Amino acid sequence: MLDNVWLIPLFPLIGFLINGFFGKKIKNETIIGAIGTGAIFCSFIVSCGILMELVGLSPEKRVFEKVMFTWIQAGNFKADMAFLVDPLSAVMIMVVTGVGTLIHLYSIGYMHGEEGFYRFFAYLNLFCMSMLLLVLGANMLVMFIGWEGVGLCSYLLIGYYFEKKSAGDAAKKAFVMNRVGDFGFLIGLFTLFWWFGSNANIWTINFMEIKAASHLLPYGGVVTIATLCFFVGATGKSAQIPLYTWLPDAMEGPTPVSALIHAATMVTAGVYMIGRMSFVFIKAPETMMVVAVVGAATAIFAATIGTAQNDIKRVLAYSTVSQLGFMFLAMGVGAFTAGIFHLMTHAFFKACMFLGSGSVIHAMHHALHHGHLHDDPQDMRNMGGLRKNMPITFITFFVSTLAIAGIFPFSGFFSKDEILWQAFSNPFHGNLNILLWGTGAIAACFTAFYMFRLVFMTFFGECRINSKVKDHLHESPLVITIPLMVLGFLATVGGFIGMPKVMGALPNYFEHWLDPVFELASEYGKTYAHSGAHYSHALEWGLMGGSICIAVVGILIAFTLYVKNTGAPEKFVSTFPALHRAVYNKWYIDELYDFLFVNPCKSFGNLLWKGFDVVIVDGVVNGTAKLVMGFSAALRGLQSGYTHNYAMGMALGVVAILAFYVFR
Amino acid sequence: MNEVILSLITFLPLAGVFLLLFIPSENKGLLRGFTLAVTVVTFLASLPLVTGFVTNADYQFVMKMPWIQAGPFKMNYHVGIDGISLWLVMLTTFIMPIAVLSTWHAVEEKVKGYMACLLLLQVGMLGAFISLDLFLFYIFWEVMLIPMYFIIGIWGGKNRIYAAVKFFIYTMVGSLLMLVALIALYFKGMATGAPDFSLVNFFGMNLDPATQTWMFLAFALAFAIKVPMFPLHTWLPDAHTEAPTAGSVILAAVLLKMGTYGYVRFAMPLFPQATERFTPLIATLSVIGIIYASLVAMVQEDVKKLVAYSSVAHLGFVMLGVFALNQMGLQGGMLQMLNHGVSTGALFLIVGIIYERRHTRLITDFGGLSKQMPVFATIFMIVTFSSIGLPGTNGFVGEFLVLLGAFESNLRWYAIIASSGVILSAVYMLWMFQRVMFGKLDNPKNQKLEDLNSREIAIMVPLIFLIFFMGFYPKPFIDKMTPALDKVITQTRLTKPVAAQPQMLPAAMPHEQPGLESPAMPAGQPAMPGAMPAGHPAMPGAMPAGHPK
Amino acid sequence: MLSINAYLILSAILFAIGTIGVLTRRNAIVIFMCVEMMLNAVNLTFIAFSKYLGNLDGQIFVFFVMTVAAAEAAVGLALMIAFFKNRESIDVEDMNLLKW
Amino acid sequence: MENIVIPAINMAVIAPEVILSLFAMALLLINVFVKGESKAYLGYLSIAGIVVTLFSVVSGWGCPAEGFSGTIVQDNFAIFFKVIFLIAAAMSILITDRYLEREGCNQGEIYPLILFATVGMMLMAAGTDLMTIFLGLEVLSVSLYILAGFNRGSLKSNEAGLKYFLLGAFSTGFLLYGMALTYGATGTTKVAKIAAFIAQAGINSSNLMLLAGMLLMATGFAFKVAAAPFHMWTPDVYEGAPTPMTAFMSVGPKAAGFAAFLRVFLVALPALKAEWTWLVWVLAVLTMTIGNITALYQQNIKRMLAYSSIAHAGYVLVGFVAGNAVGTAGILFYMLSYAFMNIGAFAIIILVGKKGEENNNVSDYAGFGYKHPILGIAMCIFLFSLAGIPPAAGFIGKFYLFSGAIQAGYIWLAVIGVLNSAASVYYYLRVMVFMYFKESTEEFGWVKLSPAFILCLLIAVAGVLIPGVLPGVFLDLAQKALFM
Repeated sequence: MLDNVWLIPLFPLIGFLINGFFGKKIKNETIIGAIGTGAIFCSFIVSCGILMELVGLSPEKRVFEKVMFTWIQAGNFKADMAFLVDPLSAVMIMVVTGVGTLIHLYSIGYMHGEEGFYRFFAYLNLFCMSMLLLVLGANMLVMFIGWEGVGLCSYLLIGYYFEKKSAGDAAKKAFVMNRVGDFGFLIGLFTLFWWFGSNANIWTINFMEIKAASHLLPYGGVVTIATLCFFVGATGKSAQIPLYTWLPDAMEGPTPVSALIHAATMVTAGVYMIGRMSFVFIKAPETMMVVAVVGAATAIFAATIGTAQNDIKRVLAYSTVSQLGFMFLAMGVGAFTAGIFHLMTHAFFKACMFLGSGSVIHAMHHALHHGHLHDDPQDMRNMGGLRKNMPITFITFFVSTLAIAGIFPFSGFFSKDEILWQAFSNPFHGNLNILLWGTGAIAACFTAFYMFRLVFMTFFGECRINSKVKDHLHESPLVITIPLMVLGFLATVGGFIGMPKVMGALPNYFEHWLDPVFELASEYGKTYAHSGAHYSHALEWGLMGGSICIAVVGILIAFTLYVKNTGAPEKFVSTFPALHRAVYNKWYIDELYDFLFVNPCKSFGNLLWKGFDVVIVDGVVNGTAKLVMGFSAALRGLQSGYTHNYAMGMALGVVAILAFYVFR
Repeated sequence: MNEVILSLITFLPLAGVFLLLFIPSENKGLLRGFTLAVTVVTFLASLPLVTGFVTNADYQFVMKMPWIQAGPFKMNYHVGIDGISLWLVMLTTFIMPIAVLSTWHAVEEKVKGYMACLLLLQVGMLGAFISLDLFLFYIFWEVMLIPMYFIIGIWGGKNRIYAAVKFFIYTMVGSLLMLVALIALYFKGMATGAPDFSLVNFFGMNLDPATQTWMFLAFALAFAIKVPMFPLHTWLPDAHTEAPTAGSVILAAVLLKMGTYGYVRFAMPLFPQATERFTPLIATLSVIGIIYASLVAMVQEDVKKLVAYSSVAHLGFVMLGVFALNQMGLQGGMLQMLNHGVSTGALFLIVGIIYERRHTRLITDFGGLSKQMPVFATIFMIVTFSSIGLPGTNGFVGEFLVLLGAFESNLRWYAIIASSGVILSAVYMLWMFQRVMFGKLDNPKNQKLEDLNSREIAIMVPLIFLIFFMGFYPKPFIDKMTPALDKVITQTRLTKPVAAQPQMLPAAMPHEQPGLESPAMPAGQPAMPGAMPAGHPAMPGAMPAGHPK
Repeated sequence: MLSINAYLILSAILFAIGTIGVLTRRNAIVIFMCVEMMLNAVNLTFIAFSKYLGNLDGQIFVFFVMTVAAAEAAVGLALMIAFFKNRESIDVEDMNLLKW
Repeated sequence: MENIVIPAINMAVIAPEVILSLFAMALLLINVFVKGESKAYLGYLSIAGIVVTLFSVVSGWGCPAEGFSGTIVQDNFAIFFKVIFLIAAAMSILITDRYLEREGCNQGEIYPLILFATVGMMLMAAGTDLMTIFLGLEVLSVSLYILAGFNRGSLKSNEAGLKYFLLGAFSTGFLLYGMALTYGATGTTKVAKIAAFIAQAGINSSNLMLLAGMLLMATGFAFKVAAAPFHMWTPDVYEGAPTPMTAFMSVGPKAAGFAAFLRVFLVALPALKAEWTWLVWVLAVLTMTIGNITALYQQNIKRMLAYSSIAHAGYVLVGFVAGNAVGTAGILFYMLSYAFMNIGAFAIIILVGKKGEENNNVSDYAGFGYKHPILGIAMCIFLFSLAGIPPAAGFIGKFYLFSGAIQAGYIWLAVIGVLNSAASVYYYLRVMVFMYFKESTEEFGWVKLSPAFILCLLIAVAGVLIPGVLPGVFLDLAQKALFM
């Protein structure tokens, strides 16, 4: 089975090709949907097989590389088209294909009747293929194909409704910001490759070879530079400060896209990448700190914005950014397993929530359509009380919300708590730990608040929309609700595989599973970790309880404001108008970027073109021509037509020549 | 048989021109068909070059006949190809049928002259690529100008005369200075025993630095204008904008390559010391060109001009890679030449397609075309992403290798700055794409646009195929050019001190740097022994860095 | 016996006068006469040298110059007449149809 | 009193000149005594004369001889130039007939005059005595004065003739004075003996008399070849003269001037090479630059080509500066190819012109390339050759000239040369811009080709393309024609 790992990305590729080329002719949505879903499902089956096989091997043998062909070879540089299967990538392919399959299935219902149905499925398959390449890539370059490939698909899918200007803008923004990250990725790659080549004569970009040689890497120095560059790549892909602004805009894409790409899979690529190169990152303490700080900052920053958004998907988008921040926080504190764990649980609950919101929007859309109203179906201010109309959606959404809020025993609790604990107790960042932990905890509180705000505004209270429309609000069909139920289930129980040791009820399967991957990193980490700081189990228990309390506080605030005392938010807004405006407008970061980068670039471009290119560069060229022409006109004037002038010219010439030779 | 292939494909179009003269001007269909047939036959005839090419650094398919013998001069009709020119020749023969097809209906006036010009252009281009005699090269180099001048000037747009004259004189200034250097080089060579104008006589001459400097500058100027490098680029947007589609395609796909090819083939190996001396300058100009052209491209209002400026940026990458002067950089640069030929050629075809329908190229006149022209949109998008350099398309491989090569050489900072061009290219291409293809189809004139017809699909399909093929399997391309490029590196680095190599830790340098140990490398071995790190002595052609034991 | 220099200086002066005449006069015939004067100055030089050097080449040269001058005069006058017919002037200032 | 020694007269040496002169005189007589409207037959007769002369000239190739006690020689150098003159004369005659008919000045004298001018040029090329050279030059000049003003009815033609005459005579004065001083300084007028005397007496540039003689001679020759600043007559005369004569003048006398210039300076004054090289260097730069730059502005195509011919004299002077085998051979080759391309271009100009020399503006060529595609292509070939773009003969010529300069170490001169060449491209292209890039505004009804005309064009095209593509044999001949 391991040998057939190449099948995993192949199936979606086939699906893409079929739907892409013939989808328009097929027309039948069921067939198209079946092809798309089937393709990814086949990958899922293969992934399961691979997982099984890996499980059957002893931990140290769980690394397998499959070389397909040599892709690029130039001088010392060689990149194979090769796949790497190890516990980490096995987790990822399971998440991608599993969640992917569900979302494909969901899309059949959700995208029903869309004009570009086939196109959607083709793109979705293409995305899956790229994502699978990304996680399976055995070297940085194959990873980079996937890395950019998912960016491309993200572009295509965000711009799915290309007739909407905002969609086009968002798509472009997403791609360009990702490109900024890719720039970093490339430089990181170059640096690492160069360092190994010139210092150790190891010319490689292969992860396993780098891993084997990683003991040669120094701590800090060039590794810091390289990893910081990689981290820039990660911030682009995973929407971290400062490159996060594309993700909320990316909600212009269809909701399944948001679920798959902008919640479950693509945006976690940065986390995955750091995990993949943990043995390099850990060698750069400064980078680790930057990662942790950026992660924590993003977590809280995005969470604050999330509190004031009214668009249901935007809230989720900011929540995604925030949760990704948690993952980076985990990576930055050396808790790679926790980060990946949160990645997985997040994939479950956030996908579920996105799909749930999609279900809501779907219903709202239909209802509004019936009522010939043009209200925004995504605006939570139009919703309310939907739990009665859409019970399944509500329940799945609700459990996912509990999970993200970190309520025991939902999956998010385990992963988030692990992260917070590690942030507190890790041996790397000294006094910064408290700050990291505190920020994370407050962010968690905010998370609970805004997520429940969402739930309350959407599913509780009274429907704020026209009553005649209300009757048209229906639960979505099975094809939509089944994925919701599956994901909801996973969001509920998914955490148990990574139960903390202190709880002791279950062994921490997840940690054991990933141990071989991150073993080396923790090995390296030990050399500069602060020793001695041992924390008691009591403290761990205490913090665990604390984090639940924090979440509950958040929930209670939300309950107070949005269920019990619905006038309070208004009052709050009127009390602190500036604050609200700032938060509502996302702290004006987009505007800041426009001001700092976009507009200067455009005006600089214009200046270069109209001011420099045309006036100076071309001006010199044409000026030379004009100058010569001017000479021409002047010389022509000498040719007066008068014989005596000509004779004079000759005589002067003679005199000049003679004079020169006589008097020289 | 082998030795005549090159001459055959070069002069077949010329024969075509003569036959063309006997076809009545009114019979446009026959004129077009005949020209297409000639170009296709030429392409087919050039295929044996690939199959028969033996992967080594030698010149192959060589034909050498005495041509001019007068006084001190001896010029031969000396043609042949190596890994450097092989793909450029192939690119030329490949792009020509496409070019002919591209203006099938766009050119309705003076069809005969147009087709004759295209064929003559092909003669010039192929001749320049296959010449191994400096004088012969120069002749073809100049001959190329004439048909292009007419193509722009007669069948071009509104401002065509200005563009054509600018193109011609700009290029002429550079190439004439090159002529001076070329003659001087010959006399220098004669003094050291060069019997004729054949290129091989002039390698490793150890000219004194001052001579090298001015000769290099003269060559470099001619090539820099052709490339074109900042700040000598302003003829290009004009020429591109005014030229008919086929003209733009050929200009972008092949003519610009003449410049970069010239560097690789002539300027660098002939003048190694000067090359070393001017590498910072040229790298600086390349990087400026990348950023500058990208920024300027961003704010263009005319699609074609935008693509033209993007060409400047792309060629900046090529130059950077070439002057990195290591295997990665050079191979990347060469590959990027081919890529640029394919992608930018395709972009110009695309611009031509919409121009033919709408007779405008202003971005603001479009919008929402995706809805009306889905096939077109797909192709356009693929090409756009190829131009951006998305992995999996051809553009990526070249760009990546260029940057990697530059990074591994002394040009590290240049590479870093140039890498930001990767971002900018996404900005300007996608912004343009968005404004043209996305959005509402609100211009009534756009609402009746027809999607691609079969002819247009037929010309795009081979390019799309190549975009992916070269993106996923560039190996055959790279493999064939490697030995020849290694030779260039050896020749150019002949006198280079070791200190110029990347810094190495003394403890960890068991290997020699490429090309240092065997300057007089026996050409003909499958892989260059001198180019292999000694750490992997027994692995010709493949050198995965093993796990250090 | 005058030295050779005297002859040479005289002829140089004559030549200069002729030249200045060409430059300053406006009547084509006068200009031509000045040219003749230049030629004769040259002739004088030749003769002086011939005498001084004691060989005949210079004198033979003078014969040819004189012959040629005569031929030139014939042709020149014919041209002037033709011009005069059309323009009714032989002032060189009137000969400015062709310029720039 | 010594005995008069009858000098060795070797008539065979001047056989070609004699033959051509006889033909010319015969034609004069025929013209007077045979009545008839058409004078075309005179043209054909003169062609016959030229062909006969050509055979006579060529038969001397490779067998050097001298006559008239060394005042005239038959060497390859002279023969090469004579061939150029004869070709120029023949081609000019081929295009004269139609032109005269159109302009209404169909007088037969023109043919003998052309032949006389050719005889003069041949004498210049063959003369090895200042005297012979002077005589040849005067025979040429006197004929040319008449030819320039040949169209009696045209004021422009009159003016051209008169200007040429006055300035030509003026320059003759300088030339002669230079010869006189040289004679005075060396005691002889034979070029070989001058050199021998300088070498023997060891005089050098400190001898002011010799120096002044050299410089004055240089100005005289510079006038003939139209080198700046002695070029100013050229545009006016070329513009005003009947077009076929312009073609003839721009090629033949220029070549003859160079022949004499080269012989006098390279054979008689090699000792002063260091002196005159600088002079010629400056002349070359001035000539190229002024010629090309002024040409840029011209609207009248004849005038433009006049300036262009000045520029071409400049290029040739570059070869002269080089003074080596390559440069000198380059001059020979260049003059040969220049004959073909320039006369070819003028032939087209005649075809496009109307009576009274109208339609000579560049803008009148709008659309010409489409109305007359073959003539258009021919014109393009001539213009590209003039611009020095391969594969035309003009390119090879320039290549050789500049090579000479580079070989001799005059890199900057070559650079200035090529930059000039690049500038010149503009005005040649301009003609093509009108021919092809602009639509015609009126009909080109006036192109009437006669067989003679077609022949002339064919010769011109062949003469541009064959030496362009296969220059080896021509360059070889040029090399063999050097007297060094």
